Amino acid sequence: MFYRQAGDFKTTYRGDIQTFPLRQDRIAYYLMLAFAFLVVPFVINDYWASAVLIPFLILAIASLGLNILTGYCGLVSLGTGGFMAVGAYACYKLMTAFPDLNMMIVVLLAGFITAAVGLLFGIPSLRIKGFYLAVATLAAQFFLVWLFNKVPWFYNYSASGQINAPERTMLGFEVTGANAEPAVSYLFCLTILTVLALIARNLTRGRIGRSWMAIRDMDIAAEIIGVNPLKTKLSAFAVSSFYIGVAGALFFSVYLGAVEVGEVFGINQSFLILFMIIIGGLGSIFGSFAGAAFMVLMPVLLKNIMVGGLGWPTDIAAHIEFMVVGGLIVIFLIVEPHGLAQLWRVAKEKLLLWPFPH
Amino acid sequence: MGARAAAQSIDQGAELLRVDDISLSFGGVKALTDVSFDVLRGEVRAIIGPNGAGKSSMLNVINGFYHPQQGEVWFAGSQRRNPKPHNIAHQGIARTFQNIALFNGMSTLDNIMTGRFTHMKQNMLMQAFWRGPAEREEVQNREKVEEIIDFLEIQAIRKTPVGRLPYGLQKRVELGRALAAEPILLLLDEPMAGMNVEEKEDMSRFILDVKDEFGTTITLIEHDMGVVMDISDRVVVLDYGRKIGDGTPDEVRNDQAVIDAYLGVAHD
Amino acid sequence: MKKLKATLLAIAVGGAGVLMSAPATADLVFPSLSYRTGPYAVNGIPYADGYADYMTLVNERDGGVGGVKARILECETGYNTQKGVECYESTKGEGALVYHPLSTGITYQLIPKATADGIPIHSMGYGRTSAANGTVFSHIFNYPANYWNGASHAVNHILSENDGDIKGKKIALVYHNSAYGKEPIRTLEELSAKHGYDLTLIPVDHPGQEQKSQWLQIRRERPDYVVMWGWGVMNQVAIQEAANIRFPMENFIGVWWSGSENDVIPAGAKANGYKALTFHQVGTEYAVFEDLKKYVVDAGKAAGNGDQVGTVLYNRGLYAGFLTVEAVKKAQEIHGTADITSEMMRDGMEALEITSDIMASAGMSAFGPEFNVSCDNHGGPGLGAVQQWDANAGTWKLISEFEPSDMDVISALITEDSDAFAGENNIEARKCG
Amino acid sequence: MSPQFLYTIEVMLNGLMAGVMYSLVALGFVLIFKASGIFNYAQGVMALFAAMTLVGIQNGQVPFAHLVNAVFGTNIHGFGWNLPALFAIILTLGVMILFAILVERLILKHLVNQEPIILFMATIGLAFFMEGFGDLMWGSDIKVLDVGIPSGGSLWLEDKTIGWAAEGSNYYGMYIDKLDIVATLVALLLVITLTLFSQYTKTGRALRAVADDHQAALSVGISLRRIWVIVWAISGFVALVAGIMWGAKSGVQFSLSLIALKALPVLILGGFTSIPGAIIGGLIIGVGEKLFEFTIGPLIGGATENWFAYVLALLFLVFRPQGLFGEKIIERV
Repeated sequence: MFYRQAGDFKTTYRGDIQTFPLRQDRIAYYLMLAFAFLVVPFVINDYWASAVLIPFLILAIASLGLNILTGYCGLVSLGTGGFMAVGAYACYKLMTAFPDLNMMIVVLLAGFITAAVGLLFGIPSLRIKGFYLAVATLAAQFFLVWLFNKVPWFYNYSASGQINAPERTMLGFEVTGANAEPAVSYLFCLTILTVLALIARNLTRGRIGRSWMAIRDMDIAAEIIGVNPLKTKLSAFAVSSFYIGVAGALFFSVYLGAVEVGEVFGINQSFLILFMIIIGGLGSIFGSFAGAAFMVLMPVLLKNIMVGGLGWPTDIAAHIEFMVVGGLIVIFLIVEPHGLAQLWRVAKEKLLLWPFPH
Repeated sequence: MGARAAAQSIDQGAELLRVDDISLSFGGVKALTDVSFDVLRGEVRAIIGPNGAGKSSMLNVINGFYHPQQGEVWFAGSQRRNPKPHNIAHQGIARTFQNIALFNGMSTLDNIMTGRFTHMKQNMLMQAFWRGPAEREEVQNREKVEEIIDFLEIQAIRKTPVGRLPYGLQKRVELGRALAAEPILLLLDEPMAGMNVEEKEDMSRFILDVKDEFGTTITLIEHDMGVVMDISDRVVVLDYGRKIGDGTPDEVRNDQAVIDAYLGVAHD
Repeated sequence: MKKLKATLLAIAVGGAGVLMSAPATADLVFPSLSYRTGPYAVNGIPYADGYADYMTLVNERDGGVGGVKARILECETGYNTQKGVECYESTKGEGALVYHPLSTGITYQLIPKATADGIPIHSMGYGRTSAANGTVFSHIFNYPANYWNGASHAVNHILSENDGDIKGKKIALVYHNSAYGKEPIRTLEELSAKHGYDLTLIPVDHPGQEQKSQWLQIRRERPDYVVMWGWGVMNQVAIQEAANIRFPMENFIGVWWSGSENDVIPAGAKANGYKALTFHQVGTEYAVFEDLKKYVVDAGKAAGNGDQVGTVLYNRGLYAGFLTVEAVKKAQEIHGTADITSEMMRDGMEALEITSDIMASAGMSAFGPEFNVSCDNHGGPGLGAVQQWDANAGTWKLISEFEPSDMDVISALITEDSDAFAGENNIEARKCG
Repeated sequence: MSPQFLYTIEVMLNGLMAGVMYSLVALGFVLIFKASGIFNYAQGVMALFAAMTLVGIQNGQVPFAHLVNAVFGTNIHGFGWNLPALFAIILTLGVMILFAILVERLILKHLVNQEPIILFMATIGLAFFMEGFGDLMWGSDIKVLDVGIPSGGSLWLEDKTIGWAAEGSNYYGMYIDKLDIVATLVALLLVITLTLFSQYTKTGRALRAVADDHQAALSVGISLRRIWVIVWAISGFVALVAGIMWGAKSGVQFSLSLIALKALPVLILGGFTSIPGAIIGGLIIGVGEKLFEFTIGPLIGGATENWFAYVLALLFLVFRPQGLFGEKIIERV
């Protein structure tokens, strides 16, 4: 009744292809953007910024990246953790080699380096498909982690092999290191995420996005209409790795501050990001956000309820947390196999018709 | 000069495509043996023959899925050397499939927009910015696609995911996707298989309209003899991978070899 | 855009969570970043139980420390660094006095954060070794012993068994291929130059369930001694494999994280004689255990299942609790207030003195070495001992006194590494004394 | 014979044995994938759960003791019995069958005809659930698994081979772990049983029919749901065997679930659908990674086994995308 399509006619194709064709959606979008940029930084406390929102923003970038590869181009990858590690180590090397470099540039360069590595590991995708490819990307995962652990140059020959993010600034504000204001770090990540999300949206709605989806849906037919499979798959690998590399760089420098590669960027990280996009919705920008939010917030929420609220022992709470998250994944799949994004779409369609269902 | 431009400059009625002595086999099984024929610009050329005669294999050779062990393919006056299917698309050859090969995850509109792939040039950077050239290109191509949607009378299903469409409409969307490429040569693999009479009539009308309105050269495989004889200018007949007849529908209909090998055998 | 819808949702949902957490009261707050789940739960449980039980004991028996009750804030990390950050951020606001991060990875992350927040960290027998340099790491403590001490203890033990001459002996280091496992390498290399033994490095990748290649290599090269820096399932498999190739167990020495009951029990009788380093006593022959039984276990207030009392890692948690409480007492004494802050706690830790009298009065006579902490030395003297497994009795036994390590070698390494850290992070070394 | 040569043989033999251990895990994957096209991520957790259940039953642990104690303030721990191994194994099998039925009822039934990725995801959810459930049920402490499998190096073999090397070359004889020999025999027995089962029983034939062609099998009246229960139960049994073998080595603890990672390269190498593939893939991976670690490993810093298996499998795939014995992927136009 309040959410209406009526009277919102499109007179140009330009109007029809915009991201939010409905005016109400558009207004809501701008309001939220304003809220995130102008209100949230001034009201959140350290806990919310450092422990919940920053990881959410960064993992949303990573899941956007993986969604481009897996959701849009149909190539299942389990090497996300390894590629995030590439971003993190590239970031570390750049930070220590060029201490005066603007942090934004460092992060973007780390992304490009990861994109190059991603291209390399994307080559076998031309021949290997489906789960075989998924398992094959594990080769990248394990090899990269091993490499960063083994070659001392990557961690500047430090005694233990850990890498630590030194303090770096952006426009005079510290964004990394212990003295960075969480709100500033939050804004830094939010800015990057917003820009990258817009770019992801732009790439996926145009020629390149359609060529990715064509390869995903039916590679033979895609070829027949002129899509070069190798170039298309590699471009998906490169773009996806760029996002994941940026996420890795931020994960290390802004969020954690110190990283041990095997622990932080291990296979668990790869699976976590994959869970995010599947739960959120494959081939959906919104799904990437929803999935990241679900996987970051759900455990925190459950923990707060069970330990903070009900006062249960932490181990029982942790076990039940596993069971609930696992159970929810299954239930979601049964209710809506196409993820939270589809659930959201259906809800909106219903709302459009409400209260007159026919 | 690219192959597409070369093909474009060929006169109506002149030779657009020629296959010479094509032989193709899969691990000892011969699919095609010494097949030769030509396709003239602007005509509807049909390939007929019983099941397993090698018709689809012939189309696959033309658009580069299979590379024949022997023989030459000439397109727009130059010989092709084992190109990839996506190169062929850029030369101006489009096709549809016997079993529908649509992009099931996308809407009708997106499927047909994807068909415009060879006509869109903006690079990734421009796409990422969107505003400006990329958006302009998108809108221009959208206009073309809307023309095709109007032409095929599928306005109502524009935003429907193709997976949900009935069979007949899916066939039509697939034709739309092929047309969106503005092909010079259009290959249709059994465009009317599985359709009822009404749908077949619609499809025949579309094929003839394509030929007349866009001047597209069409090569099609079809089982329904009536349709083939009605809409095609010339017919090639294959049997067991060999060419056994070639000519106008009337010539073929009266060719004794064709009658023996084919018309007397299958009626589907 | 859509993200923000999610964010909004997050805030709404999370708001509910925050409302539910308990309000802060005037307590001594000790967060316990435990891991009772995940691949290392086996080791995390006894440690967390020991730490919590000691605090419960202090509350029940003594009415708290200086009249103020201790409160344990347990937060489950699952040995996962991300959850570690979440735990730190969610507990630091409650007046946390000191963190035991219980994982080298989490320690590394918390070092800059906690320093900036003015909360001390006590990484007891793990974490960043060079944090022993108090002039650079003002808020980080790793007394009574660190990994480099441990490496030296192992070599010293080997020296003592060979009358001080190990020239030409072969020592193999089997290590978890991670930051933790790589810690002793530098020290062992320096010591090898000094004592003339051959060092072979044998990494084992996480998790370490398959170690055939490594032990075949050891069997072939027949090192005189094997030193192990293992963790989790790697320990159990290594000890099993060592027994299988009939490597003499008494020449097999693990670090203190490779020396719990969990590590030796799966190998059964074959593990008899296996040695491990330690910096505290084993067993339950101490007065404190009677109190624990009376005030905690029998009162039904034990943490976890209450079935871990007296195991090696339980004792370590207990010892950590003891050292923490003593530091609180010191801080209360220095600042003349019972209700201390984290900065006061830091002062207390820096001035900590553990004497035999203090240990005796806590019912833990000679449970650990005597030592002092100072402004420039946050690592203590680095005393350690060797314990040995008796498979028949099913108990560990100390076979040496708490002995010093080769501080000449180690001090130089600590200075070098902490200076590098200070340089990378623009830290001005404090002046002490 | 030079010791170097003997060492190489020894490494290869041990690699073969390690490979068998990988195959044991991979078998469970293959069975489920073959019959239902599901890539069962939970296979590793199933092995852990089975082993935990076995030990729990054998030692008379009370399930959910910790939870019950925490909620009701009781202090119960064990029934105080000690069951014979065989009896406990049979009871555990019963639990795994129950588990299979529940999986079918609660999950698979509702996900019929979904895409493989969805089913894969469901098994991930299942794995999460079981991780929490298993720990809650049996506790997360380390458990000693003792069903009487011998372990330790074979002295007999050492004595026999010690003389093979040249005099004075410091050779100690060849080393093979008895546990590995048992594992090999068990694996052999398992494969033979599975083969006989699928060849000569009605259910087995139905299984094969389903694997070949779902639709056709359905049309001749084979109940897919029953097949799923059976195949998950068999996989549960295989998981139990794998859990016993690996658990005997390292004790039963959470890390046992990570053995799944060792099985994945075996799967790609052998093909997802082939039982002989799982065995031979395991052997190749076992020998390959051990030889690589033995020869190249020392040059590049060691600990190469984790990634080498995957890189080997990857290289292999580039030349044969469907794995060693996998069904050929036919692309039709």
